[in-house]
Amino acid sequence: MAVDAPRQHTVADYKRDLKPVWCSGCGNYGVLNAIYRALTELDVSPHDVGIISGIGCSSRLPGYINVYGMNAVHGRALPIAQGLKLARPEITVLAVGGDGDGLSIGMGHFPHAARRNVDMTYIMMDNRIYGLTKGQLSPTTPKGDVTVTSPFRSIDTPMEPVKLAVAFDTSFVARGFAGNLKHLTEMVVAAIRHPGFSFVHVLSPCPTFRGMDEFKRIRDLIRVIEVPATELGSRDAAFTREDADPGAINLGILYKSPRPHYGEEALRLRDISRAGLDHEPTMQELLQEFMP
Amino acid sequence: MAVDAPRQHTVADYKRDLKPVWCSGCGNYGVLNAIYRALTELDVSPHDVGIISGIGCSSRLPGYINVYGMNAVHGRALPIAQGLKLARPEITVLAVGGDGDGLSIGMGHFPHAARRNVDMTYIMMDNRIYGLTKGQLSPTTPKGDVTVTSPFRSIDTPMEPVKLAVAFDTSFVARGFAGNLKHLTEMVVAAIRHPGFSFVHVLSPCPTFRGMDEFKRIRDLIRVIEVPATELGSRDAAFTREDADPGAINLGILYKSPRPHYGEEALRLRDISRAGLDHEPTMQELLQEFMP
Amino acid sequence: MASTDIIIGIVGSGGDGVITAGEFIVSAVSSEGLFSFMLKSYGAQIRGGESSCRVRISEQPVQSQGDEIDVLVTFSWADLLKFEHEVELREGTVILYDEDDPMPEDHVAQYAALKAVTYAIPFKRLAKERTQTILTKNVIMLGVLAELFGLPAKGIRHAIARKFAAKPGVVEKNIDAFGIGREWVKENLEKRDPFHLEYTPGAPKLVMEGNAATALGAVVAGCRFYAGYPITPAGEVMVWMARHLPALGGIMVQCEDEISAAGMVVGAAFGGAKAMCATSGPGLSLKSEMLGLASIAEVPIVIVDVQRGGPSTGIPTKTEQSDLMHAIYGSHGDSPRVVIAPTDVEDCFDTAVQAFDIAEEFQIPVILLSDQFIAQRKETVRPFDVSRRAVYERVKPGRAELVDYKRYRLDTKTGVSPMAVPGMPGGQYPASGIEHSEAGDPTSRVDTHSALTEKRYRKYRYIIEKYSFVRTYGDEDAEVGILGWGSSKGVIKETVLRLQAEGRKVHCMIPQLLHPFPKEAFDRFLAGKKILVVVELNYRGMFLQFIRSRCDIKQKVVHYGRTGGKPFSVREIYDVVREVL
Amino acid sequence: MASTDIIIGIVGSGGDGVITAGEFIVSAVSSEGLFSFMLKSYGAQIRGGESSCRVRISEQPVQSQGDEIDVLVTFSWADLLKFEHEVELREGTVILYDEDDPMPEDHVAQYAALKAVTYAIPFKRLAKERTQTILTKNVIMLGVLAELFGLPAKGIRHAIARKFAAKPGVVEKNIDAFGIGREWVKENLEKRDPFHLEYTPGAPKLVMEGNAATALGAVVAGCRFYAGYPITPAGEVMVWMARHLPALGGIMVQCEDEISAAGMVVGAAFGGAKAMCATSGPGLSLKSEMLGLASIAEVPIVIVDVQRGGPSTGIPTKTEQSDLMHAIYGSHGDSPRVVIAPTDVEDCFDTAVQAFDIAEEFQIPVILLSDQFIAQRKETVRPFDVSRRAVYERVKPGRAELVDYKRYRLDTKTGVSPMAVPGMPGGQYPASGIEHSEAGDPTSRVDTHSALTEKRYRKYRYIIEKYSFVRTYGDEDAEVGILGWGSSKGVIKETVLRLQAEGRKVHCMIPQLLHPFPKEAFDRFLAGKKILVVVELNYRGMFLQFIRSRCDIKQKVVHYGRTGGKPFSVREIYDVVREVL
Ligand SMILES: Cc1ncc(C[n+]2csc(CCOP(=O)(O)OP(=O)(O)O)c2C)c(N)n1
Ligand SMILES: Cc1ncc(C[n+]2csc(CCOP(=O)(O)OP(=O)(O)O)c2C)c(N)n1
Ligand code: SF4
Ligand code: SF4
Ligand SMILES: [Mg+2]
Ligand SMILES: [Mg+2]
Repeated sequence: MAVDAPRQHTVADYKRDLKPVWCSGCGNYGVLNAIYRALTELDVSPHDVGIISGIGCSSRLPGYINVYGMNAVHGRALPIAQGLKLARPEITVLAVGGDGDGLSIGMGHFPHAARRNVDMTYIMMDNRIYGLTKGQLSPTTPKGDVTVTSPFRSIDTPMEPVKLAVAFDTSFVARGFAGNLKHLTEMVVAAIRHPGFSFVHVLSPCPTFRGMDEFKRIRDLIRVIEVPATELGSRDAAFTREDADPGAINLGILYKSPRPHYGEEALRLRDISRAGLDHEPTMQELLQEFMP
Repeated sequence: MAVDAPRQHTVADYKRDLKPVWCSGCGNYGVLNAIYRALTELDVSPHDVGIISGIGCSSRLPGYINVYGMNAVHGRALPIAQGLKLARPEITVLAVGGDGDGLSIGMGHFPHAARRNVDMTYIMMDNRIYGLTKGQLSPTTPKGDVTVTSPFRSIDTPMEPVKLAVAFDTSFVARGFAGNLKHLTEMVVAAIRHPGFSFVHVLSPCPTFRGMDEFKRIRDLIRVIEVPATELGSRDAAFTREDADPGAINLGILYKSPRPHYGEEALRLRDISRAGLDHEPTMQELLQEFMP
Repeated sequence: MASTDIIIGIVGSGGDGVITAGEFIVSAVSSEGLFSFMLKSYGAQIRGGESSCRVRISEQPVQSQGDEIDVLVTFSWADLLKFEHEVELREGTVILYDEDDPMPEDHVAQYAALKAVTYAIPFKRLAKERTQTILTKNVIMLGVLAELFGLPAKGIRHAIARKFAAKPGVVEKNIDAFGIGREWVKENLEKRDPFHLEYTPGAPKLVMEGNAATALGAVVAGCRFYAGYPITPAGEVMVWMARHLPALGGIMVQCEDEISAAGMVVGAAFGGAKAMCATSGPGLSLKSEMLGLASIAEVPIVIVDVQRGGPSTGIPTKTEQSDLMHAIYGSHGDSPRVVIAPTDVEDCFDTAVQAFDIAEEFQIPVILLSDQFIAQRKETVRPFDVSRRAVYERVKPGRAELVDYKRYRLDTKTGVSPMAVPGMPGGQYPASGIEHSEAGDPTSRVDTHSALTEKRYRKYRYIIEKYSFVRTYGDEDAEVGILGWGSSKGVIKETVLRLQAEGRKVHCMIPQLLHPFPKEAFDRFLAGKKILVVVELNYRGMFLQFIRSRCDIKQKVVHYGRTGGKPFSVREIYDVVREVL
Repeated sequence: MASTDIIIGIVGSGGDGVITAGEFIVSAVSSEGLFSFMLKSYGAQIRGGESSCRVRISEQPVQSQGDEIDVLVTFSWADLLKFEHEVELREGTVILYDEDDPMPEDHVAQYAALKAVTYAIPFKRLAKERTQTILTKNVIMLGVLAELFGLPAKGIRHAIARKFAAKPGVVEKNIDAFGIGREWVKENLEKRDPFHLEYTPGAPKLVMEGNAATALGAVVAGCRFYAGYPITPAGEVMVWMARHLPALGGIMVQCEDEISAAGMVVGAAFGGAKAMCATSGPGLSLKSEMLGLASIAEVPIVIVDVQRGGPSTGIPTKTEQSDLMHAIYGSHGDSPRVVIAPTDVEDCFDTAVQAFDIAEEFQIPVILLSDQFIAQRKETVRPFDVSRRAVYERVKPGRAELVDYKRYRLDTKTGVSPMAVPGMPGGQYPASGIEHSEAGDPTSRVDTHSALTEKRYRKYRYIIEKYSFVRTYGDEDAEVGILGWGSSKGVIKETVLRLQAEGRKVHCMIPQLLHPFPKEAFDRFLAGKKILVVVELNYRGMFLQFIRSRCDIKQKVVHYGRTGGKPFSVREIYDVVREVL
């Protein structure tokens, strides 16, 4: 991605002419704006971007960006996005979606995406609820909360996306807040720039199903931190930091585990597999192995 | 489960008259024997036990035990086992299966089982390969290994089941080795006794697809440890311990996070939901809410 | 003109209380013993966008949503436009709108052509001036409707009182608002339309949506285990179970996905419980593999599929009958299962009970093929007899059978082998998704595979014998026959009644059991017919294809199918049938 | 008796090298220009259990595995018993066994009745004494066979040399062993049977299994992206791709499950790549939802389903044709897809190329319905022309089209709208599993849903027009017609040839395109037939049901279907057809 040339694009280039279906006050607007700005800052051409989502309020996002988008099926943004990136390494690929999409039905794909380490960015818009289906428990809903599927309070221990991502050794982990556009934009930019699978956990409140105070509640807990580079690679440190103060939520780049991404490894395999051959095998050559 | 009464059962009671299809030298024999012994020690009646598996060499196990068993579909042992336990709390329920079954196709169920914390035991028989399908990469195959699906060496970073289980806050995590029957039996007994979701990671070598030395290779690395009770509850400590010596594999009970299990919570919900009602609602009473 | 059947449409934006108003009407008429039927529709916004509802009221049981709207209330002309494809007006329609939002110029001619009667009403102004809040606007509107068209006022007051029971001040305020509306009409409006509901009050009836009826039916059948994953338009089944199963000592567990939900249900049923999960198309697709497991392991489970517009995510909020083929054929291999379809809200209750009966008696997965149209509409239903059923329990092995127990015994008449459940001494066996011997041991022998497959399919004959319930309407000896299924029943039945009232002969059949195919019932119906009209809400004509695959159809066939998104109207079906009559 | 067609069966335990021996024969005859066809079969043990193979050799193209075995070699009588359901002997069968394991008493009478010719051979002893290892036993056996029945000795030596090329000492040892076997026969055996292969050597041919042929076909069609999850009996497709795609600059990625594999393929194809995944029944079931996405989002993907015994886990190692209905109908909603079936190993190559052609031309998911019988058998095939094809590339929008680009343009003749791919300036659009407008925006409008559904199904007509390839054999004007599909082709064709040789008239048709249904081709075939024999390897009779759902069958129908576990034999089909001839 060329980022040094004089900037060619403005935010308007990434906007698409479709009014979001989101409720007013929804955190997703913040995420959308952050992505507009991040793409602008990275100055990547709209036609060189692919954004894949699952299903959910948050997953409507690709429809509002002037890129190659896909609002796919629930929980499968990661496989589709990885397929796209692996087949088209020159495209900037993002996967986006909700907490339910990514941690519930899509849970099985997350650790594998992390270990496969395809060079793409996954933005999880966590509202701690199922928005689109109207207010059911999500994997991040706090224990004890009342929802339509937990009318007598939830008895499920919530998941912690950042800790999971760290446990999965995701090569880049950050957290942002839909209400802090500037910082979130920075996180998205850094994530896209990171070579490998990057994960941005975004607190993106759903006032409709978690109440009007959710924004304020979160704003009171967040603190932007700058993790020292030396600590970024430690899983233990990341865990300790997340657990340190139950009353605080860290925003920032929280973990990094740089290593060759899948695309690079695949190129290495190509070279190994061609050993002894100075060209791409022809079809006729492939036939040889079937000669008796 | 009554364990104080004079023992009623012997290992023979749990054996079933079907010859395992496993290769000679397979680690799974050790696991099978450990389960026989554990059930004997716990003295639970064969008809009060349910063992559910997915698909794989390891998943053939239920067929060799004289209990209510199910060799189900690939990757779904955990949902089925949880359903069984929740519907029949008085039954002792185990889920068993391979590394591929549990960490690849079944990955999405593991963290949810852990957070749901149903009172059951999950035994993962990890041979670091796909046995039944004849030698493909598994999620635990070491990077760089040659398998039929990684002929030019694997480029996938392997998963670490114990660390994942800890990250998922599994309420009981242990590791055993198929070649150490006595210790493995202890682990299985402790896991079944633990009230809540317990996970036993078993190193269960596949000589056929990982070579005859796999047993020895593992035997050279393992060390039985006794984690102090005070440290058992710390995720950080568990991580640090696992990472401490890359040349060693810890066997033992490695992590505990005791909390009410799902069945207890469900009973609590029952009481809350009956508030104001001194009996189980009748069908006629249920109809009332539909009166205009 | 005294009306015994009125259709009211209401359109507005998020805050307008359109749906609540409709629900008050339904509640009111039901409490006074009339019948009603209400459909809701929303715009694209997740929340707070435009919404509309359509309520049909009648002294007689209401079969369908009817055709065009008699009385339309719109709080906003802009919102009305967004529903132009769903709101059809009749000649002489009455239109009520807020005087604050005057009728756009271009509507005038259109409505004149329709001979519409229009009233501009100061809904908003009355609310603001007389109740100090805009929120009562919808209840004032109800007052207007009650006065103008004779809607049951007592019932509406009762509905208001019940809805806000917990908030006394609110009850009063709304009762007042209701009065304000009525008064305003009395004092200011000169009635220029002929609609006026005439009725004799009767015993109160129930108000129910199909999803709740399904859940209730399951619980009455003995279901105490529900595993679900949220999906529109099946979500209410889970919500209902979450509210009621705990008190009943049951378990409702929200799973991580539909595969897990189906798996939990298989596990629970293997354990001896009556267990169910409900989903919609995408979830059903995901459950395909688990369905196969239940099939070969002979585990009795019930899967509810509330169909919506497909394929893929499709149109989650709208109805369609397009999962039929997947329900029948989805899952690799020869995997038997039963598919039954409820036809209306009350039937959701009945078929849910029956689904468990079939599953338990035959140890086979049963798919209950509901759809958004019945699942999410509110309907007046006659009080159920929730105790009337001899609920079926699965056959367990006796003591003799437990000696050298063979779970998958072949030598049973119906293919059903007694099933031991955990906790039963001596009944231990391995269930298996792998082909197995009678004892449950894995095998790859051709002869065993063949024998076990035959055993699993043998059940079909007995299921058909016992459960081939069909609904027929009209004249048996008519030459024109209509075939439909599931939620199309209402409009088809009403079409038949209408045609009969016109003195025309037509016959129709709606089978409850769709698969295994009740061939005898179909053949009996086909006999003597010259023309067949097959009606279904999908593009491909799945039902017709399915019938053709089993019956030799000699008749001329008129297939009326279209994609969903909107249920059939009576007029639509009527026109199709009239063409051939 | 000079034979031009011999069937050899070999049975033994893990270490006996049974399969290797069979492969040497196949390799040998292919290198000398003959044809062969080899099936393998294993016992229940994961590894090291009993195994068997059956090799048919002929100067003429081999259509099937044939009927009973001419020559049987068994290293162990106990192992032979385990295959009793798979090894059928003919009258006059030759049986070779190890003198170390004498024939059990109770076999003697049985074989006498069969008029079998038996030879006790000191395989083990020769190996031990003459080569100091038991491992050469199978090659000694080959020497015996070569000498006794005239198998191509040069070819076998060539095969040995090629197999052990990397280990020179081993080559020699085995060549020696081969000579030892031949010599022993020359010196010690008096031939008492009539079998002796007569042939004229020809140009070498290829040896291939169906799975490799499928993979090769895909790569020739331009596939450079493969995502897979291991499953029997499809695993070899992935293994082949893993070995070859990297060097071709492609990607083969092992996914965490089949849903992910299908998802990756959708993503890659959305990105413009030709992408494929292969699986078997359980995987196909899991891909149901993703198939629907590809369908509505109009993403061209290819899914290979190598069928095995079902349902559920079923019988993973054995063949069956029982995924047909799921392939056609699996996935909720109106979700178009194409299903084509290869008929033999060579055809796996052809249909794989064609699958991509159809997918790319019509932007539709294509399912290639292979099965274990063709996928895992070794067959001699004539060298392919890997360059002969005008490979189809999908239609992309031109410059004019990119102004106000509408991805899902309705006004195209075939329903195919030009598809922009990432990287193409101006082509940005949102693809969607939600019903959408021409521009790709979500909608729940009935009219749009209806129009887009029609567009997606419009493709069917043109697919049928272009791809209705059928194979027919026999006399067009016969009154008896045989219909079959996929891997049943071989036995059906051979049956027809046999009947024709007997002077009987029969006609048969094997369609390549199964769905959308090539009705014209079927109607043409049906015309004039009085009796139809429908042959398929599943219990339910899916193919017949499917045909019935589309064609008005007036003929008398004889359906011959049974569960899989074992492919049809020619005799089986012959007997069925003879009944009605
Ligand atoms: C297979 C499948 N199951 C269920 C659904 C229904 N569904 C749509 S969105 C959603 C969850 C929404 O929650 P989340 O992913 O957190 O997104 P949000 O709406 O909160 O942004 C569900 C369950 C579906 N579309 N597909
Ligand atoms: C849905 C599905 N996908 C794939 C398979 C094929 N399959 C059977 S076992 C297995 C993996 C075996 O590996 P593992 O779980 O580690 O068990 P092991 O055999 O090594 O004990 C696979 C991929 C299947 N049976 N079902
Ligand atoms: S429901 Fe919640 S998440 Fe969805 S659009 Fe509304 S505010 Fe946002
Ligand atoms: S293949 Fe490996 S895991 Fe499977 S039975 Fe053999 S040794 Fe055990
Ligand atoms: Mg959410
Ligand atoms: Mg394994």
